[in-house]
Amino acid sequence: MNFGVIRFPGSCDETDALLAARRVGDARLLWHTDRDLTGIDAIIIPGGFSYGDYLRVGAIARFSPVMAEVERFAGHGGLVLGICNGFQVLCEAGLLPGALLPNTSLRFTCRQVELEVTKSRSRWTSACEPSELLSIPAKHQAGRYWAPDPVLDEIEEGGQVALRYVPGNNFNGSSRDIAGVCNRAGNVMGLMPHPEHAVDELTGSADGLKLFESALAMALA
Amino acid sequence: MKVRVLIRPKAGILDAQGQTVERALPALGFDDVRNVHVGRLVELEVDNPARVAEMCERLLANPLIEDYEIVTAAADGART
Amino acid sequence: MKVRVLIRPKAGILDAQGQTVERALPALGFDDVRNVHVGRLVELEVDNPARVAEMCERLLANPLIEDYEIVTAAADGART
Amino acid sequence: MSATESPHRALGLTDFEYDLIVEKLGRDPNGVELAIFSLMWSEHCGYKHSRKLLGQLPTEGPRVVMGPGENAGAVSVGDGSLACAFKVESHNHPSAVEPFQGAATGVGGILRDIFAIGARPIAVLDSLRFGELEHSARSRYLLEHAVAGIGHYGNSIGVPTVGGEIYFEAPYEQNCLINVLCVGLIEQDKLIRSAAAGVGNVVVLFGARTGRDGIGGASVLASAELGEGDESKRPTVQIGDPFEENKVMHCSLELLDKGLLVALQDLGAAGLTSSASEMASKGEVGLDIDVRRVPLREADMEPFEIMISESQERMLCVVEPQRLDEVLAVCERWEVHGTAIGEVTDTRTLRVFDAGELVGEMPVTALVDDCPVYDLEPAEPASQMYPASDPVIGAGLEQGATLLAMIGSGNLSSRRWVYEQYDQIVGSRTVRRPAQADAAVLLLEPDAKQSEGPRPALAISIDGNGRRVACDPYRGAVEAVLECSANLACVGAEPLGLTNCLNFGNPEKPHIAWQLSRAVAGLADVCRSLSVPVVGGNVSLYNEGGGGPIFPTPVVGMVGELPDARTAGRIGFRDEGEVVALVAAPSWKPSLAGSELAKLRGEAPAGALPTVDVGEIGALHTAVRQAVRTGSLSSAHDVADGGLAVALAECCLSSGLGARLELPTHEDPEALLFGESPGAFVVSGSSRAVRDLGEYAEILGEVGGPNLKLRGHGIDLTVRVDALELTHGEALPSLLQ
Ligand SMILES: Nc1ncnc2c1ncn2[C@@H]1O[C@H](COP(=O)(O)OP(=O)(O)O)[C@@H](O)[C@H]1O
Ligand SMILES: [Mg+2]
Repeated sequence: MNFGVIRFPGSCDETDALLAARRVGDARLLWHTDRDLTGIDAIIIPGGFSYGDYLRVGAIARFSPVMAEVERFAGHGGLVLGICNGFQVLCEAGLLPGALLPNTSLRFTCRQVELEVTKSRSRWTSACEPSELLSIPAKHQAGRYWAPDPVLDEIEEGGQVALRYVPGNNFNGSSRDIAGVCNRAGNVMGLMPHPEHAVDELTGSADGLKLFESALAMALA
Repeated sequence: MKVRVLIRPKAGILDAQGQTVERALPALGFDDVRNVHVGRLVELEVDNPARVAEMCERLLANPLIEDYEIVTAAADGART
Repeated sequence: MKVRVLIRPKAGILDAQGQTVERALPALGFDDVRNVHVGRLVELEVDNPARVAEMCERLLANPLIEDYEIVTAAADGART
Repeated sequence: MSATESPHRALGLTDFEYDLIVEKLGRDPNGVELAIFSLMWSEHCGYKHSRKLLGQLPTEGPRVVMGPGENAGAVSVGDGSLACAFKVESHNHPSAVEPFQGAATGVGGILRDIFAIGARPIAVLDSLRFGELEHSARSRYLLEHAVAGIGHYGNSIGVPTVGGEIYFEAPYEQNCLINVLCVGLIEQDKLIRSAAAGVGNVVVLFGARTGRDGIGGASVLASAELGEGDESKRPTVQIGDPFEENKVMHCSLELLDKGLLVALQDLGAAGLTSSASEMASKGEVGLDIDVRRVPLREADMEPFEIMISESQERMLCVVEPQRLDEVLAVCERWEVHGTAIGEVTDTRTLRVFDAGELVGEMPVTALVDDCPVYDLEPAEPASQMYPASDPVIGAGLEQGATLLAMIGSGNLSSRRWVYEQYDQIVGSRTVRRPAQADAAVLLLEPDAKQSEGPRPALAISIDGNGRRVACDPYRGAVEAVLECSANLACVGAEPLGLTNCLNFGNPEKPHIAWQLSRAVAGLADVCRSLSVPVVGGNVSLYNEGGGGPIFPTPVVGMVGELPDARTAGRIGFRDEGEVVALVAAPSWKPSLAGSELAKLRGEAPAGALPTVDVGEIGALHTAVRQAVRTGSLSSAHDVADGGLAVALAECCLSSGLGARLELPTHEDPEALLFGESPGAFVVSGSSRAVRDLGEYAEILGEVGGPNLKLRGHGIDLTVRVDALELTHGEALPSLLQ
């Protein structure tokens, strides 16, 4: 299977995402001006500070040419994963519900967090057991997931909450401990923690591989 | 024409920045301050100010979480 | 009394945010926009607005690199 | 400018230096030239008071690929095809004025030094000094903002901050220290130098636009028309834009990768002036620069302002004319300004033009080589230079309570509040994060697909305890190097090279000159004995506030390598029941002079530091390193600040496990517990693994239980590990409340 990892000016974790994806398949970088997604089975929008995170996280990147293609791709059921800044971009683009606000501490925080996999529609966690715990690092300054209460009710009931912080791990103040959400179809998912930084025990944990393996299973299915 | 856009967190959303400022002020001896909110100020020059609202909707603000207000230079308030 | 503080990078000081926004707008079809600056907006309620300047100097703004302007609600401009 | 002061004095040049400039030029310099000379002949660029001393440092060794002189030094690593570039630099004075931007631009500056030689930055470490948090709101402010600034820049550019150190001491109250070390990797055959070459080649400036950043003092040269009211037009604070730097870095690396550049140089202190002069000097050529071609942030800048502006995120390169279009296309792809601003000449002069009109012409040798170099006039001070601090620990306090008080003090408390604000993992190389081991450990090859065989790695440590250098500049500097070497041994790494930043007061004062020359002598001697070459560094002098000079603070950064990161050591104990041993050099003689405990008891930094046998300690480091590499030890940690009791407590803290230990008999139990001296480690593992360390190792007891329990002659200390955790963990956040 072929992953495409988008690089915007200001992306930081694109190479890490590329290496992680290559653990399960082929992967190549896509440039923010690319309009050709031919041959790509899954798209990763990586972490970082696209356009410096200036104005508002993810706000400027969502208008880049490649994002128009990503919207089309997602609309046809293509697999899209937004990690950290990528999650912010997907929310700004309206592909995922909600928004990401500054951490309540207002500080950038880098910490290994425990996540619980929720039973959801997300294709990106399909290889995980329900209630499985994952240890994955998170690092961000604006990761407080927020949506109006009715929307939160709706996504909870609709199986769109894919990951939650285990109690004590929600350092950013996210509503209802939500760490990752998917769209109604389950093909588009965003999360604040970084699964691409958890693919090797040597660097801390290999739990994040599960997400990439889920994508592989979906692509093969 | 010079235009200012004032963007602030929507009511009901925890404004962590505003709260932090509100908590910090009494320590400096300013104890009569309430309802602090921190938002963004965007200033720009534009030929056709009628389009600024559209800029706000599409880029400058995120309507889910932010309110905005457009102030044109002419109508600008007094300065202290 | 409601007070607004508008804080922006001092003239001559690099405004990376403003530059980035200015570069992003034409791609959305807003090509007549110039001199974009991004700053902060602080809104607060205070009994004694005379002390707001001191708050700005000490906490709200960084006088080394930012200018601030205090707008009291009464004198506030018209809204479009 | 006051009426009585001539412009050259206002710019920091002495009359003697001014006369020398007139002699070199054969005429009076004009304003542009004076501005340029004043910067090139400043302490920062000219190393007027340190150049002679630095000559003592050993700079050669089989692994040195690039020694001091280039933007960063480099040593060969791995199978020999790769080089590791690294350098530490200070940003003390800007940070004292504006800590967030000062620290941020400090990170930006050192990153540019690394990619200026073509290396991809892979890690940042920072060494910080502030006044005492308890007493000083200013120190709390500086700490919070400096840490935020470092995080802001490093996090946003995508380079992990993997380690560092912080000390709080009163002499840094007015003059904080912000030193940042960056490490990069490059294939050796791709290293690029900064020497301009090829008459007729084009000089290209790329990156951010130029504004009035950092012009400050030189504004005395502004034309008279600029009246008083225009002061605001002279901003002096440099603002960092990590987003721009991210693009500039990728752009530089792509230009190099495509082989499009003849030479590359970053713009740092003194901006275009020093970059152009250095490039011309190294290449033994001349350069013509037209300032009107420089993209400006403000239209009305004068030629001298453009030449000396310290606007961040800019690079200068030399390009063959036929490659210019390709170079500019790469710049455009990365959305950075790229502009041809001049060319290489055979004149050996730096000529500055303003839209074609010649506005300055100076021989390059005069700018770079003829800067006068001064002899120091060192004199050992007759009396104690630094006052005692306020006592916070009473001498009669029971041992367990003393340990808790120490571990909750500014210098020994947990740095978690700090390092959690840094991205420690981007790049997928970080095998040991802060607080897990004594040195950061980074994979040479991050591709986890290769997880079958050994995973070669780099280890990096940064250290420098100014209080001990204040007690004895020679031995204190020796200790800084030994501490780094010990830290590397703890993860199993062998030192390859060293970088340092010499933070001192005013060298024109005899006692500061004495501190500086003794410290450099110490560095030189210990590096020679350990065969660790110095491949780069930085000097920051005149660090004095109203309260006098800072502690003399040589900050040492050391890079080592280990064959397999899978066996990299950790600080924390691993399993209950394993044995704990003290591994010490026969000459290890811990004493309280200049120690943390002495400071906390309100003693002035004075007294004799232990003499050390560097050869013996070097052998000890080798033994520990080898033992760690076999993977048979469960933990290894050096005994450093706070002494043996604190080191043992740190092993507990890092694991949550207690230990029951019987300490050897010592004539002074307190010195054994809390005394400091290089030459000791605490390790744990199977009794077999520990016994393999031979004569150095003395088994103290075993891991287990909820307490750290120490017994022995005159020793009776029991502290709950959870109490240690609470005190250690909460100290810094609560000092900042
Ligand atoms: N300024 C800093 N930046 C990043 N990490 C830091 C900083 N200061 C301390 N640390 C990390 O915190 C941990 C504990 O610091 P410290 O107690 O100073 O260690 P040591 O005693 O080995 O010098 C180390 O892993 C160190 O790298
Ligand atoms: Mg150490």
